[in-house]
Amino acid sequence: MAELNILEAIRSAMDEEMERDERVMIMGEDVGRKGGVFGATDGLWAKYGDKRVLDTPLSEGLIAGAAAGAAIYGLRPIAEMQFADFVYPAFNQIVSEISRMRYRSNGTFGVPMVIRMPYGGGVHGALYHSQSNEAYFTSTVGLKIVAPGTPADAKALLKASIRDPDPVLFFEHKKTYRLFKEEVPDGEQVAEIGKAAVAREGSDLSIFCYGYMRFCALEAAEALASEHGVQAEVVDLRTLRPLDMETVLASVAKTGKALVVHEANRFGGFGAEVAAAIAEQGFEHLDGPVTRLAGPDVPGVPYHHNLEDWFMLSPAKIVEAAQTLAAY
Amino acid sequence: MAELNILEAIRSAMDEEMERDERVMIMGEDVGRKGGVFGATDGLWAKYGDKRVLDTPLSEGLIAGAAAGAAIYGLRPIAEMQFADFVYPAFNQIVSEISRMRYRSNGTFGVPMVIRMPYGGGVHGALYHSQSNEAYFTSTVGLKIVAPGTPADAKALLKASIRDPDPVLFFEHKKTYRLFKEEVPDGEQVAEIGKAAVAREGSDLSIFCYGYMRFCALEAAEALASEHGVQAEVVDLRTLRPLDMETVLASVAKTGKALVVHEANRFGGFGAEVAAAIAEQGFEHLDGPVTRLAGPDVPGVPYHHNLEDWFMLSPAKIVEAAQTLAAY
Amino acid sequence: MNAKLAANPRHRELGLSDDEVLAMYRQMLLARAVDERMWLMQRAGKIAFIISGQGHEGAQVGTTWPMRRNQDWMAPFYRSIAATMTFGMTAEDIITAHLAKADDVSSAGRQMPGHYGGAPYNIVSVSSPVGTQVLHAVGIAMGAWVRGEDVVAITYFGEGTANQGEVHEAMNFAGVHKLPVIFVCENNGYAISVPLEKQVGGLSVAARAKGYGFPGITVDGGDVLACYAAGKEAHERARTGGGATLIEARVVRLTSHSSDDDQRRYRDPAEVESLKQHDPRGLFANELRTLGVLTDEVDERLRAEVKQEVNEASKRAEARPDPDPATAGRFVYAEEGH
Amino acid sequence: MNAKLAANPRHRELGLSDDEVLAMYRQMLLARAVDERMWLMQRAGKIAFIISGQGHEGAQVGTTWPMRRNQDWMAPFYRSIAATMTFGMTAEDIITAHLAKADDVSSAGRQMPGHYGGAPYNIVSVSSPVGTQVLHAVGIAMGAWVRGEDVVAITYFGEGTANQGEVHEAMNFAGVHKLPVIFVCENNGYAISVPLEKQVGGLSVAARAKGYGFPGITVDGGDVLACYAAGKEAHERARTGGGATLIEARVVRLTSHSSDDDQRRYRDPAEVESLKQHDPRGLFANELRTLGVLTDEVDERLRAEVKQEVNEASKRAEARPDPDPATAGRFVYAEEGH
Ligand SMILES: Cc1ncc(C[n+]2csc(CCOP(=O)(O)OP(=O)(O)O)c2C)c(N)n1
Ligand SMILES: Cc1ncc(C[n+]2csc(CCOP(=O)(O)OP(=O)(O)O)c2C)c(N)n1
Ligand SMILES: [Mg+2]
Ligand SMILES: [Mg+2]
Repeated sequence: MAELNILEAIRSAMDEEMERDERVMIMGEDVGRKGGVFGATDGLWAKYGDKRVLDTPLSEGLIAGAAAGAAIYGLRPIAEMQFADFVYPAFNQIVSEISRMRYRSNGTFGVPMVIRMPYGGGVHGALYHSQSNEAYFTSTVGLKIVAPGTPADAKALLKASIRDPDPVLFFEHKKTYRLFKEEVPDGEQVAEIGKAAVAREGSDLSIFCYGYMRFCALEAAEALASEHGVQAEVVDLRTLRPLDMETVLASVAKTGKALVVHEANRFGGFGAEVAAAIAEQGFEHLDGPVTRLAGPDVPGVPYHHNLEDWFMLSPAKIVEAAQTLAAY
Repeated sequence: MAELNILEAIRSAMDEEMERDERVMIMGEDVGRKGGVFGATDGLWAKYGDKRVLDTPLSEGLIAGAAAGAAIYGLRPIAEMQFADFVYPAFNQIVSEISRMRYRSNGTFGVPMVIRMPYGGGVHGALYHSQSNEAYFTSTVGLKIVAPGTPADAKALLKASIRDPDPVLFFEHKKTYRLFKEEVPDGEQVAEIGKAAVAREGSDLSIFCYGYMRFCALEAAEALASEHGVQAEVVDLRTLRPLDMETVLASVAKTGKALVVHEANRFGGFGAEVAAAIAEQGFEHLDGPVTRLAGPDVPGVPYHHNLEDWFMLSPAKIVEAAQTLAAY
Repeated sequence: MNAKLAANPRHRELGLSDDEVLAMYRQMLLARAVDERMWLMQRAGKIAFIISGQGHEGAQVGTTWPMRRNQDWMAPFYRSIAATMTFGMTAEDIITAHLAKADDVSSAGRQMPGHYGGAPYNIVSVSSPVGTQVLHAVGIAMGAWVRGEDVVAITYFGEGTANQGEVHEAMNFAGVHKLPVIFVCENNGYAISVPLEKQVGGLSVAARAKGYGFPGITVDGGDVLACYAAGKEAHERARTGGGATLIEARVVRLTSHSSDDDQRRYRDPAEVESLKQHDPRGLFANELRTLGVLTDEVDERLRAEVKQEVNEASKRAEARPDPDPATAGRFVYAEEGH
Repeated sequence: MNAKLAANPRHRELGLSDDEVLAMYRQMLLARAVDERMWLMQRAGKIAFIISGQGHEGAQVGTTWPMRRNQDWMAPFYRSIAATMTFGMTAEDIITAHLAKADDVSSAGRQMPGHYGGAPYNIVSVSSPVGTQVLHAVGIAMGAWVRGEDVVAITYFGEGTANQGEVHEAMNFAGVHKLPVIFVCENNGYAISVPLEKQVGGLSVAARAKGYGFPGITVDGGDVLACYAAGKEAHERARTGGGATLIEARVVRLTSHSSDDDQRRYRDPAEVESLKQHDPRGLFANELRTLGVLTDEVDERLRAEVKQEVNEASKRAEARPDPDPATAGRFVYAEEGH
């Protein structure tokens, strides 16, 4: 057992998997000697060398496409996008190739690779270092999308992602990297992709969230309980695709009310799918409208802290939305 | 007045706008002498010359990015993606640049351009000539998304798109290009972007659709009325972003039941937003679950007609879903 | 020329026996015959769409010939009938794929005609967006380099495609690490209707290689042995740590872009007519005849063999079952035991 | 050298008067002073992040100098402090942008420091994903070409960025139509921590121009007048229908990549130390002193002027209002009357 924050948990997952399986390699911008701009690969270059921890040219299309080729060939690449905001040059490879290879070859070629992407706002990164762009990928069939919110989940889910026979996009919220530490079991802890977790039990309404919003929702739930007498259940989705509707619906059946929370823009965000699925499959349980709380519909998080604060969700904003829904 | 199909309506809109405004130009692959692979620009190269109807190299990133530069400079480019399936190399320009330019410059730079994209299946085009990938763009703040279903709408909305001060993605369903003709008024018919239309009145349930699905939904509505005594209202959304929630909610208020229909994959598709918005804002009107009927969650339309038929929606499938919902 | 050729035939200088050049010639005949059969089937309504390799066979057979089957890898494109067949695919594989039958090795009927691929042959499944396969080839070469394995990757694409950003990213990376990869650009002068001078600044794709730090050469795609020589040298270079090569083969597109296109809309009849003189099949036959390696008798025998092979392959392919819609939802993700 | 220089000074040969070279020198001093002030403000906690142009000023001032303000266009990058200032932005504009004030001309405080832009100056607003601006410059050049207008576009980017696919697509298109555009690659040998030899196959960005059919030249970015000469020639070429030019200026990055980076993690102390010898400001000062154009007295006056300008600009910038959150939802789309 070690006390790790999310960044350390991620590093340790990669280290253990590289140790375990020679086919695992890391590639990306500045992942080598520098150890990544957030330090996620710190020390791995020294340990595994120039080739298995490979500094690529500044070309995201290359990173994704060459990783795909290597995965087809038999390796298990972990590709890092320096920021999720910079994944778009790789979009063609991800949606045309990586997500479709297995289906189009009738299962004869697979692309077992992971793309790690630091995402999210609240870090003074403005429009291009703050994006929560998961919806572009959650709507892409053939990908699996993971977005952990705790160190233990980060480690166990990253290990599962590396071992998965299919491509996994692994979203790491930058604001959670060093947010808190927790005991993380050593060694063979591999989670199952596709399972949500009830992070806090409650009876009055269900809050569905992931990543940094898990942290905010839990804080909000404490405030709701202590200050407003509202018992919120907090469900951390953890995997966005495939979505664990069983856990989601069980929670809605229990509380009758669903609040879907994410930092990304509201219109067409991932929350739309969660809300629509609840509204359709959980209709009989609902005694209030499925409510979304999400980032405002502007093209990005603006920079100045006045503006950034305006954009970002917070425990206080969650409390407000939850109260309104609870009072419905 | 002329009897036009959708392809002719689109050509005529471009012709009239180029005639009216010297800043309007067309650029794309094979749009010049060949007149486009579907013939949408047929005759325009001969009329307006090599520069205003510009055959570009085979580089979609270039097409979008250079059009953006030209729009910033003061032109009004219409960029053609040969198939919507091939837009991904341009994704970075569209979502990082074109959609965000106005916001990030606080309104001092605009990108008045149109991207025309033939999309949709049922044309034996398989995984890469059949995509309905509108959800990648409807979730992108800063873009406007138009998807007409009739010749008159196609013409009036394309004219509006060309005149719009902001970037518009114009989705043309390939299967509708020559599907039917109708009288289309000549000259200055410019529609308002952002308005849905009730294509058929009904009282029992509302079908929300766009593009080719408008045609299928109307056929289904006839069958529902004549064979099953169900009066379906068909709402053609026409503009997907901004979405005309006023018209949508008015219809739901009337019928109490919403069926959202689109050809694209279900999970995270545009229908999720429509359904989630109805479920939230129309909750009090609903007397049945907001239901989605959409393409199956496979990574693309498969080729062999056995498989393609399995994938594609049809009037019969809409009738079935509508009956189930109506009986709720 | 005759005398010189006869005295010192090029193919022997290149280390090819008479039997081998005849085998190459036969491979070209076979690819062409399959290709022509596809057009017939398309016209007969059995195939919805066909995209042809006619005129490109010399470049393909020549450059693929030195590749080691079951060891090297290929990332082809939609005109790669001859290349994929040289690398192991059979006439029946190709025809089955075009008919989109349930046991088509490329995609089980899921992809359009022309989307080759075959796990048993180390041929990566190809998609439609042009140029994406170039990165896969580079990724395979990178994989081999990281693992220290003796593998060469070869990839094929057109000159229009050379202008895609991904191709640039791929070539640059190959240059940085001297990866064992061969880029073959089949320059047929057109990207659908858009001619070379509107596609390629500077008019030479091969010239770009210098900007990536590896050799780029231009060969006459009508000259099979020149293509073979270029491919062999590139393969040798890749295998021995010398890195990548870009081969630009100047070829002719003998057909319209595809069965959906009509090149008379944008190409001069005289230009189209003149292309036949550059047909690599005829040029190779002439050369081999001049050398006495190919005789009327041999040619007739080969043509008869090829015809029979295509007939039988077609018959067997047509008899195969169509895909079952109940399978259409499979293999979105890996399935247990697959 | 002194004698030769004095007899036939380079700048006069290039058509620059003594006053003009002093103005160029002053421009470099000013850009450097603003840049240094940004770092101070960053350390004082007034600015969250800074990305610097120190060491790049020679290349920027030299190549921008021939551009016509209010007629030509610029698509800069995050190190373009000197370039944007040479093209019209003031010290106050730059500092206001860094402080993210409500009336910052670039973005009204919406973008991070280093994201220059200014409609009044024909400077396109730049984003963070590297290389996207290169296509905008080409699009502007295309627009001018389509409309027959006398406009040249110039764009700036690093050598790591040169490996993005979009840059390739842009350059190829410029080559095809001989568009009036100038590509300036400021090659400082690093893309954050990744050195040139792991970025650029062949090690020369300029060499790529040949593959697009236009001239590519390498200049010493420490030599302002060489950069000016290259920019002037490129501008002349663009203006007169001769098409594009790629200028690769070999520069030094005198700072870490940004305030978030520490280059000691990946760069030798000796290497970092040696960079100062290539500081274009010092080199230019030396040259002008040798010529007698710059004296101690003039240098002191200029430095004093510049210092005062920066002081005053900072004061005014700091006094400006912060953005009002009530405005954060505006300008997603065009607003009436804007
Ligand atoms: C990304 C992308 N854009 C457009 C197309 C449509 N398309 C198919 S083939 C082709 C022309 C290809 O030209 P070239 O690369 O020269 O190859 P050729 O067909 O001439 O052999 C085009 C534009 C595509 N398949 N992919
Ligand atoms: C598409 C994209 N990927 C990654 C980054 C992160 N990043 C910012 S600057 C930089 C290095 C740029 O190097 P170079 O082009 O040489 O310019 P320099 O900073 O050295 O002047 C990187 C990787 C980015 N901004 N955009
Ligand atoms: Mg071609
Ligand atoms: Mg650099």
